[in-house]
Amino acid sequence: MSSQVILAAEGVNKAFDGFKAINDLNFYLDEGELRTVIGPNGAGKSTFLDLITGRTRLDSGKITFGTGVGEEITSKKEYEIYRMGIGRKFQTPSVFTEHTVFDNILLGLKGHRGVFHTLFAKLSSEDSDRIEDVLKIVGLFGKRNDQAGSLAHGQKQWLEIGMLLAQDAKLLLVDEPAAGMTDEETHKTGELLLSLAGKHSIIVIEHDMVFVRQIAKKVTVLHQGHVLCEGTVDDVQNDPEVRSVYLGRGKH
Amino acid sequence: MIKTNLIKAAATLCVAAATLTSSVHAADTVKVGVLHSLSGTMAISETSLRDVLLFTFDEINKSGGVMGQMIEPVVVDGASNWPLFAEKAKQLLEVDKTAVTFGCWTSVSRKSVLPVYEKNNGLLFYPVQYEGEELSKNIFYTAEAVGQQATPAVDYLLAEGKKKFYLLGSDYVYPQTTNLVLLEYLLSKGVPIANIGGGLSKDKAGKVISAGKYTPFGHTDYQQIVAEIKKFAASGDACVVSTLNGDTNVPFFKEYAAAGLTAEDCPVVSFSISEDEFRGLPADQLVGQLGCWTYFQSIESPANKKFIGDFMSWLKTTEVPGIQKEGRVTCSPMVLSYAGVYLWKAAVEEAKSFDVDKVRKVLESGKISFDGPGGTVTMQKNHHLTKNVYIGETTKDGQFKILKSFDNVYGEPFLKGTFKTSSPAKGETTKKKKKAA
Amino acid sequence: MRKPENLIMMIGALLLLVLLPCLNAYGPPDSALHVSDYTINLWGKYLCYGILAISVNLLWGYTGLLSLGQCLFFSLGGYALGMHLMLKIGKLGQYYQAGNNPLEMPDFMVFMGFPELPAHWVPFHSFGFSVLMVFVVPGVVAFLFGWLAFRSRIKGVYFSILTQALTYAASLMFFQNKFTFGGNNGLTDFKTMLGANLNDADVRRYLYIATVLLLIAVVALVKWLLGTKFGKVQKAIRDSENRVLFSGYATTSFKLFIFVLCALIAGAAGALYVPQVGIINPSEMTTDKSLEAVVWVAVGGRATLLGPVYGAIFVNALKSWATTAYPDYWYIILGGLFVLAVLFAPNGIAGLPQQIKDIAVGWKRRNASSIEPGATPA
Amino acid sequence: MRAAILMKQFALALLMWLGCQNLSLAQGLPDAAVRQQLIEAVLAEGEDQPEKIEALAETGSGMVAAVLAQWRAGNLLVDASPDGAKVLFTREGIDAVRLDTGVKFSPLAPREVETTSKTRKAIKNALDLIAVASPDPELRSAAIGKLGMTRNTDYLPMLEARQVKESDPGVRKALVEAISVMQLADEDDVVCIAAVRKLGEMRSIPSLDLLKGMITSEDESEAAKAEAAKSVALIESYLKKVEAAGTVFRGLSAGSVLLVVALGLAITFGLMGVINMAHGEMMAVGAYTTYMVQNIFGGGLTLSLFGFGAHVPGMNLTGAAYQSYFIWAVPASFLMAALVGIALERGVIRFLYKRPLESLLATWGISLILQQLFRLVFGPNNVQVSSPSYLSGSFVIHDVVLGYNRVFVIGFAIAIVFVTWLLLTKTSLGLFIRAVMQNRMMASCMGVRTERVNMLTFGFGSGLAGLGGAFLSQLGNVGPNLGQSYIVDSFMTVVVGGVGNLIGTICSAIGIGTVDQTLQSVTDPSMGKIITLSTIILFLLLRPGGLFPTRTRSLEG
Repeated sequence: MSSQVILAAEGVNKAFDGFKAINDLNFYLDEGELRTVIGPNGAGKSTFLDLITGRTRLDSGKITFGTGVGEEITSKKEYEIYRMGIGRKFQTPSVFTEHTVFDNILLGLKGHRGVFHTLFAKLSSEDSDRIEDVLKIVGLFGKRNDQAGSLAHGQKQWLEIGMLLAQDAKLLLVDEPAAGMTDEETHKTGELLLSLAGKHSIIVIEHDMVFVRQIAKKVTVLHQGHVLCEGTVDDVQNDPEVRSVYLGRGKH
Repeated sequence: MIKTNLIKAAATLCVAAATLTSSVHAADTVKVGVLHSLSGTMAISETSLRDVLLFTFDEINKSGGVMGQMIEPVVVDGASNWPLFAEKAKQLLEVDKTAVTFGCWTSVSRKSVLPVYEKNNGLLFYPVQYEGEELSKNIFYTAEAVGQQATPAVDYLLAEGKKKFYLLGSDYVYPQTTNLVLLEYLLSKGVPIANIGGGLSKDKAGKVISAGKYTPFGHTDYQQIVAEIKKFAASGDACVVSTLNGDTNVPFFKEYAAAGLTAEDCPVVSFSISEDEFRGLPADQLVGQLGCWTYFQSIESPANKKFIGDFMSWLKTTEVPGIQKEGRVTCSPMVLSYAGVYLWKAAVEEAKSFDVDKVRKVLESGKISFDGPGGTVTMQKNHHLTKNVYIGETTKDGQFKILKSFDNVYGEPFLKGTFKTSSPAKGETTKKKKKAA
Repeated sequence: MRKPENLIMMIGALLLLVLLPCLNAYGPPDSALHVSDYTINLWGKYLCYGILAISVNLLWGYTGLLSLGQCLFFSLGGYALGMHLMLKIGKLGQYYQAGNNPLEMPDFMVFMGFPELPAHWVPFHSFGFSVLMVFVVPGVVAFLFGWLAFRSRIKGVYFSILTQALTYAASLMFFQNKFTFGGNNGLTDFKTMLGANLNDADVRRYLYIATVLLLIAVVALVKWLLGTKFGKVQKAIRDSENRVLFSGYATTSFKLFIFVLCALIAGAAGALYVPQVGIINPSEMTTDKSLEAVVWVAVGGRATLLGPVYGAIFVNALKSWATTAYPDYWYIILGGLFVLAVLFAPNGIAGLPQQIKDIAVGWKRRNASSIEPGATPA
Repeated sequence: MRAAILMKQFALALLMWLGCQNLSLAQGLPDAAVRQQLIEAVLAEGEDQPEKIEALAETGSGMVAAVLAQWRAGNLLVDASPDGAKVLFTREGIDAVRLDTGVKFSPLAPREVETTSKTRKAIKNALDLIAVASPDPELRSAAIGKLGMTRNTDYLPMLEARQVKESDPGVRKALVEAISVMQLADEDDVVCIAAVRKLGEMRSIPSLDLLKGMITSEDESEAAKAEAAKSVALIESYLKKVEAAGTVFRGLSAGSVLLVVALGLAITFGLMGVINMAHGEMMAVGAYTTYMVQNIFGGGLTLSLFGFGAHVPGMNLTGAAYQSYFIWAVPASFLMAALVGIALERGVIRFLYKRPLESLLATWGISLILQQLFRLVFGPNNVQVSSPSYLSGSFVIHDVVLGYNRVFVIGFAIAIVFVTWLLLTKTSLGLFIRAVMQNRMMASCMGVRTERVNMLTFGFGSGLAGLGGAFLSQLGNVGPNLGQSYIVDSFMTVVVGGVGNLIGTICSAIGIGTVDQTLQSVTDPSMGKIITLSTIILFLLLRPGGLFPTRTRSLEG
């Protein structure tokens, strides 16, 4: 147990109507690490993210966040968890389609989020600069005044990642960023994620093994809500158990 | 279909506009307002009144009009919406400048237009039984007051030997007020309070503020209440006094009949079921139940025969759109609307003017009366009518057979508090007997 | 798009605030320029509905919360002021004049047999207190209901169904005589407000002007609100509440704030409505009335600043006309209008110019596939 | 109608009995004096007519009973003979039989002999007196009970004489009750107290008022008062049990009504997610279809379609054939409502599957249009739908009244739930429905024609609403506003049960029905309704998923 662990899930269980989606899951993530999680459909990957972000409440076990002792997050509300520095990109791109790209980033921007604060908040030049920086990172600066709904699928994914960056999240949870992207877009996304690792801790959930190869240093395989094995891509791919439950059935 | 409707609507607009311009030229007409709900929930009752009013105007126009002027009706729809009633009343008085209005059914619609008539010094004739407790100088109430329905009905039931009275009504002002008057009246007739069913609620000081059982509008489940009545009536000589409003009568009577209660064991006297409402009720389940109005279609008089005949043939020939021609009947609110028009006509001709103040003065003289289908009605100084009251029992064909009539009953809007409780008659429950030594 | 809207607003405001009342007060009675008291009164009513529609739109159009209970708040505001007006009838009441009402209670209390003025009525003798209650009562009800509802994550149609049930329950309650608000007859026959005779043409004109001022204030408030970051969050909640939640905003507080604000706006509209219409009763808080207010918004154009006002005026003017000219078809017209608006004109009257433009553009690109009904983004 | 059935049974029983005694009218054994007395009583117009009628009972003649029963049923007619005299006669099938001579003849201008409630009361008393000797034990008990409640001690010797030879236990009970009631007024305190005790032991509900009166009466001895108090306590505790049982039954029946009206909604809203505000109008379609079928079986009806009258001819059926109309009306209602539902789905709803809030609004618009169409076509008034004889009347078990219609609606609710369950689980359509509802995309990829399934599902839901309407026509109004009275309740039922869960809908319907009926019996109906509704709102605010929340990941988003 390294003192650099930023996210620790211990003995986590979650069942839906008797179906054990997460089964005695133990998972540790180091600060600044980029971890890829793979697993067949129904392995509990998205549920795991739901548990971390407070979208679903776990049945038992605990999840702590933060270096050092770590703060328990199991009973916190979504926005409280978010404010601790955990940001999430959803599987299907979820941006504010009726807002401009700029406003999307603005809404994600780190800062006070109370009702009355938002009523009287003024956009400072610092904020503007920060937003523009983020837009440049995700490559959407040229589209800053467009409606987010008019963006291409890949661009929406980047915008969503941009929103997480604007928030200055310590931990980024990225659910299938490459889904529906062209090869070129996928590659660009991979580079973006790699460039973010180190400054941020990142968990990526992915199916696309080409993409996984591109980004992954350490891979965790989930199966039936449980960690099947952890290691490098090659380690994992050579693991007979993994082959039988996952790769053996053909990917995706 | 929607399209054709819109075209139709547009076409009517044109026609309406055309009539409007043509009416400007006709100087020898007098505008008369008709203010009833022709759409929405109250249309069920009020459209009949619009029909009878239009018939009356035609009849008067055919015989030369009012003081030689033809009546030009301005029909507006209150759409069962009370603020809209006020708006339409303003339109009639301020824009169309009608000489008189015939209209309203519910008390709340009347309450809604009352300030409008008072402000503009207009004239409104109101034809539907109501709770009283109101007297505006601008409204003439041809309607039955509580003393022209509820108390005669109770007199009849007492004479029939009924000893227990179950009060049942819809939860609004008219039934509540009527039942409070009835409670006082029954107590004044020596009926012990234990024999009045439906429940009493009292305020902190112990004063009765509500008597009887009440159900909300549109109530559909009368099982519990009928079970209670069955229990109440088990010892015999009981009856039900019902002020349920139109829609809720069907579920009530269906339940009543299903529970095996009959008019012979425990009759129901209803104040809101006229021949018109009867059309929607299961007649075979109502046979023998009682009604009390100041007019029944079954009245055997030449005036009534003529009225019914003329109205029915008018219905067949009229070209006014939206008038139902089949299966029509006449009923008390219709005849009171009809009588209202003639009373107004008589007053105008007596005053020789359409001026509201002059007409009112004549009407208040107590000399204006009209021999109508329901007998002679006379306008009193207090804006209500003296008229005959009839008790009838329902028959299979949706009519009432008249059992008793009370002639020339005075219309008094302020009845509450006028009856004094008398001590219950003794020896009713157990017969006197000698004690065995 | 911005510029013409501002211009329309300026012109509209001038027209309503200055021209109409001036023509009413100074127009020669028989000329075409004269605006009758009836018209002023009618427009006062329409504009109150317009304000109500804005509150519906702020919730539905901008936040995605379809409340079918807006008329409840409208009525509560109306009742609060109505109670004051009832007490001000005082010696003009028929029972007082007949000598049966020494306590100067509202007439309905006398004939319903109330021994004395109920305690909760007493403070309404004060105009200030009543005006306070116009805001406090709807605000508190909205706060309690909203707090419970949003806390439990009730949204979408569930929110609509629950607000519908809430109004229904409230109207049943107000229907009861023992609830002390006049039963189904409600409160009516008001005489004076602040000493002025409510039937007076001048007073009606002032009430009308007050309504226009409130309308302008509300429009300005909404316009300002939409420009703030709050407005952006609000619209974001409509489009993707989850994303907002996972962006660290406590959406519950935002929704609660907007729900209460809309209740306050509706309450204020109701309070101005009552003295102009002269009656408030429980049928004003039925579900149908709330749904009708939603029709105004749908027809006028949801998520547009002025659309709800256009809609309220248009539908009510249509109602005033149709119930005279073609009463039998009024409900069919209203229902049909609604279906058509939902299916073919999701942006309503306010969106029509843009929609026509789009269709014209689409016409030019004839090879492009035809526009599917209702395909415009919701 | 219970009274009508009783009357028919009564007449029938009498005729049978008369047949045995060879006294049938058709055979016309002349009994001139009795006939004359009868005619006098019928034609009497003064105040003494009731007395004359009751005196007829003393003749003990079976013919009198038969004629009186005919009179009461409206089958005694009068004809003016050419010489101006009134000729009374009864109908025997198609024949007219003169009352004075007992021979057949052809009347010229027949007219019903009128009755007032007073005469009918007298007829009934006379019949009751005669019926004490009736062969049908049920009629005997009823008649005896009524004589008892007249408290006219003149009947006492006759009843006591009857008690000696009576063997039927039910009738014996009625006799004891009637005699005891009469004995309450006995001069001898011992007899009186015994009677009081007897009534208490019998848990006699009708005598409750009398016994209560005794407790406060000044004319009773202390012993009698004490005994009366004891009996009153006994009867009242029994009454409480009867009421509790009644409330349970009524709750069950009210719940079944809710279930019948909400089940269709549970399909369209629960499974498809379509908020159909016109659901109530679908019920009205069913109810109006029932009305049309009834009139087609009867005398036909005239519909007005936009100012044009359209006459639908009737089959002029009577009797059992006419009564069977309801059996045909049920499937017709289902089909008609299903057709309207399918039209609605094709015309409007299919464009709005992704916009549930807007489907709510559009269907509300539709509901307004439909309501007004009902007004235009069938008139603004409610229309008459009569209850067939097999749906009117009631069972009485230990003083708890179980109406046929109520029992039927419970049975019906069970039946349609069963059919729905079968359809959803055992047919391929059901499989498709469940597939489409769970994952539209996937189902469509797998070759399910989702459009068609949507259409059929919505049609089925609407058809169920139509069935509900057919049944409501037996319980309440059939009119343009019919749907409005049920729409909030049915939505509440579905939401409380948990959307998408049929078992939940069933539980919530029964639960709400029972709570509502219980509250109605403790407070009044208005308050009951308000409390029920507020409780539901609060429940849903605290537990938005309802009784059986659907816990799937897709719905938690």
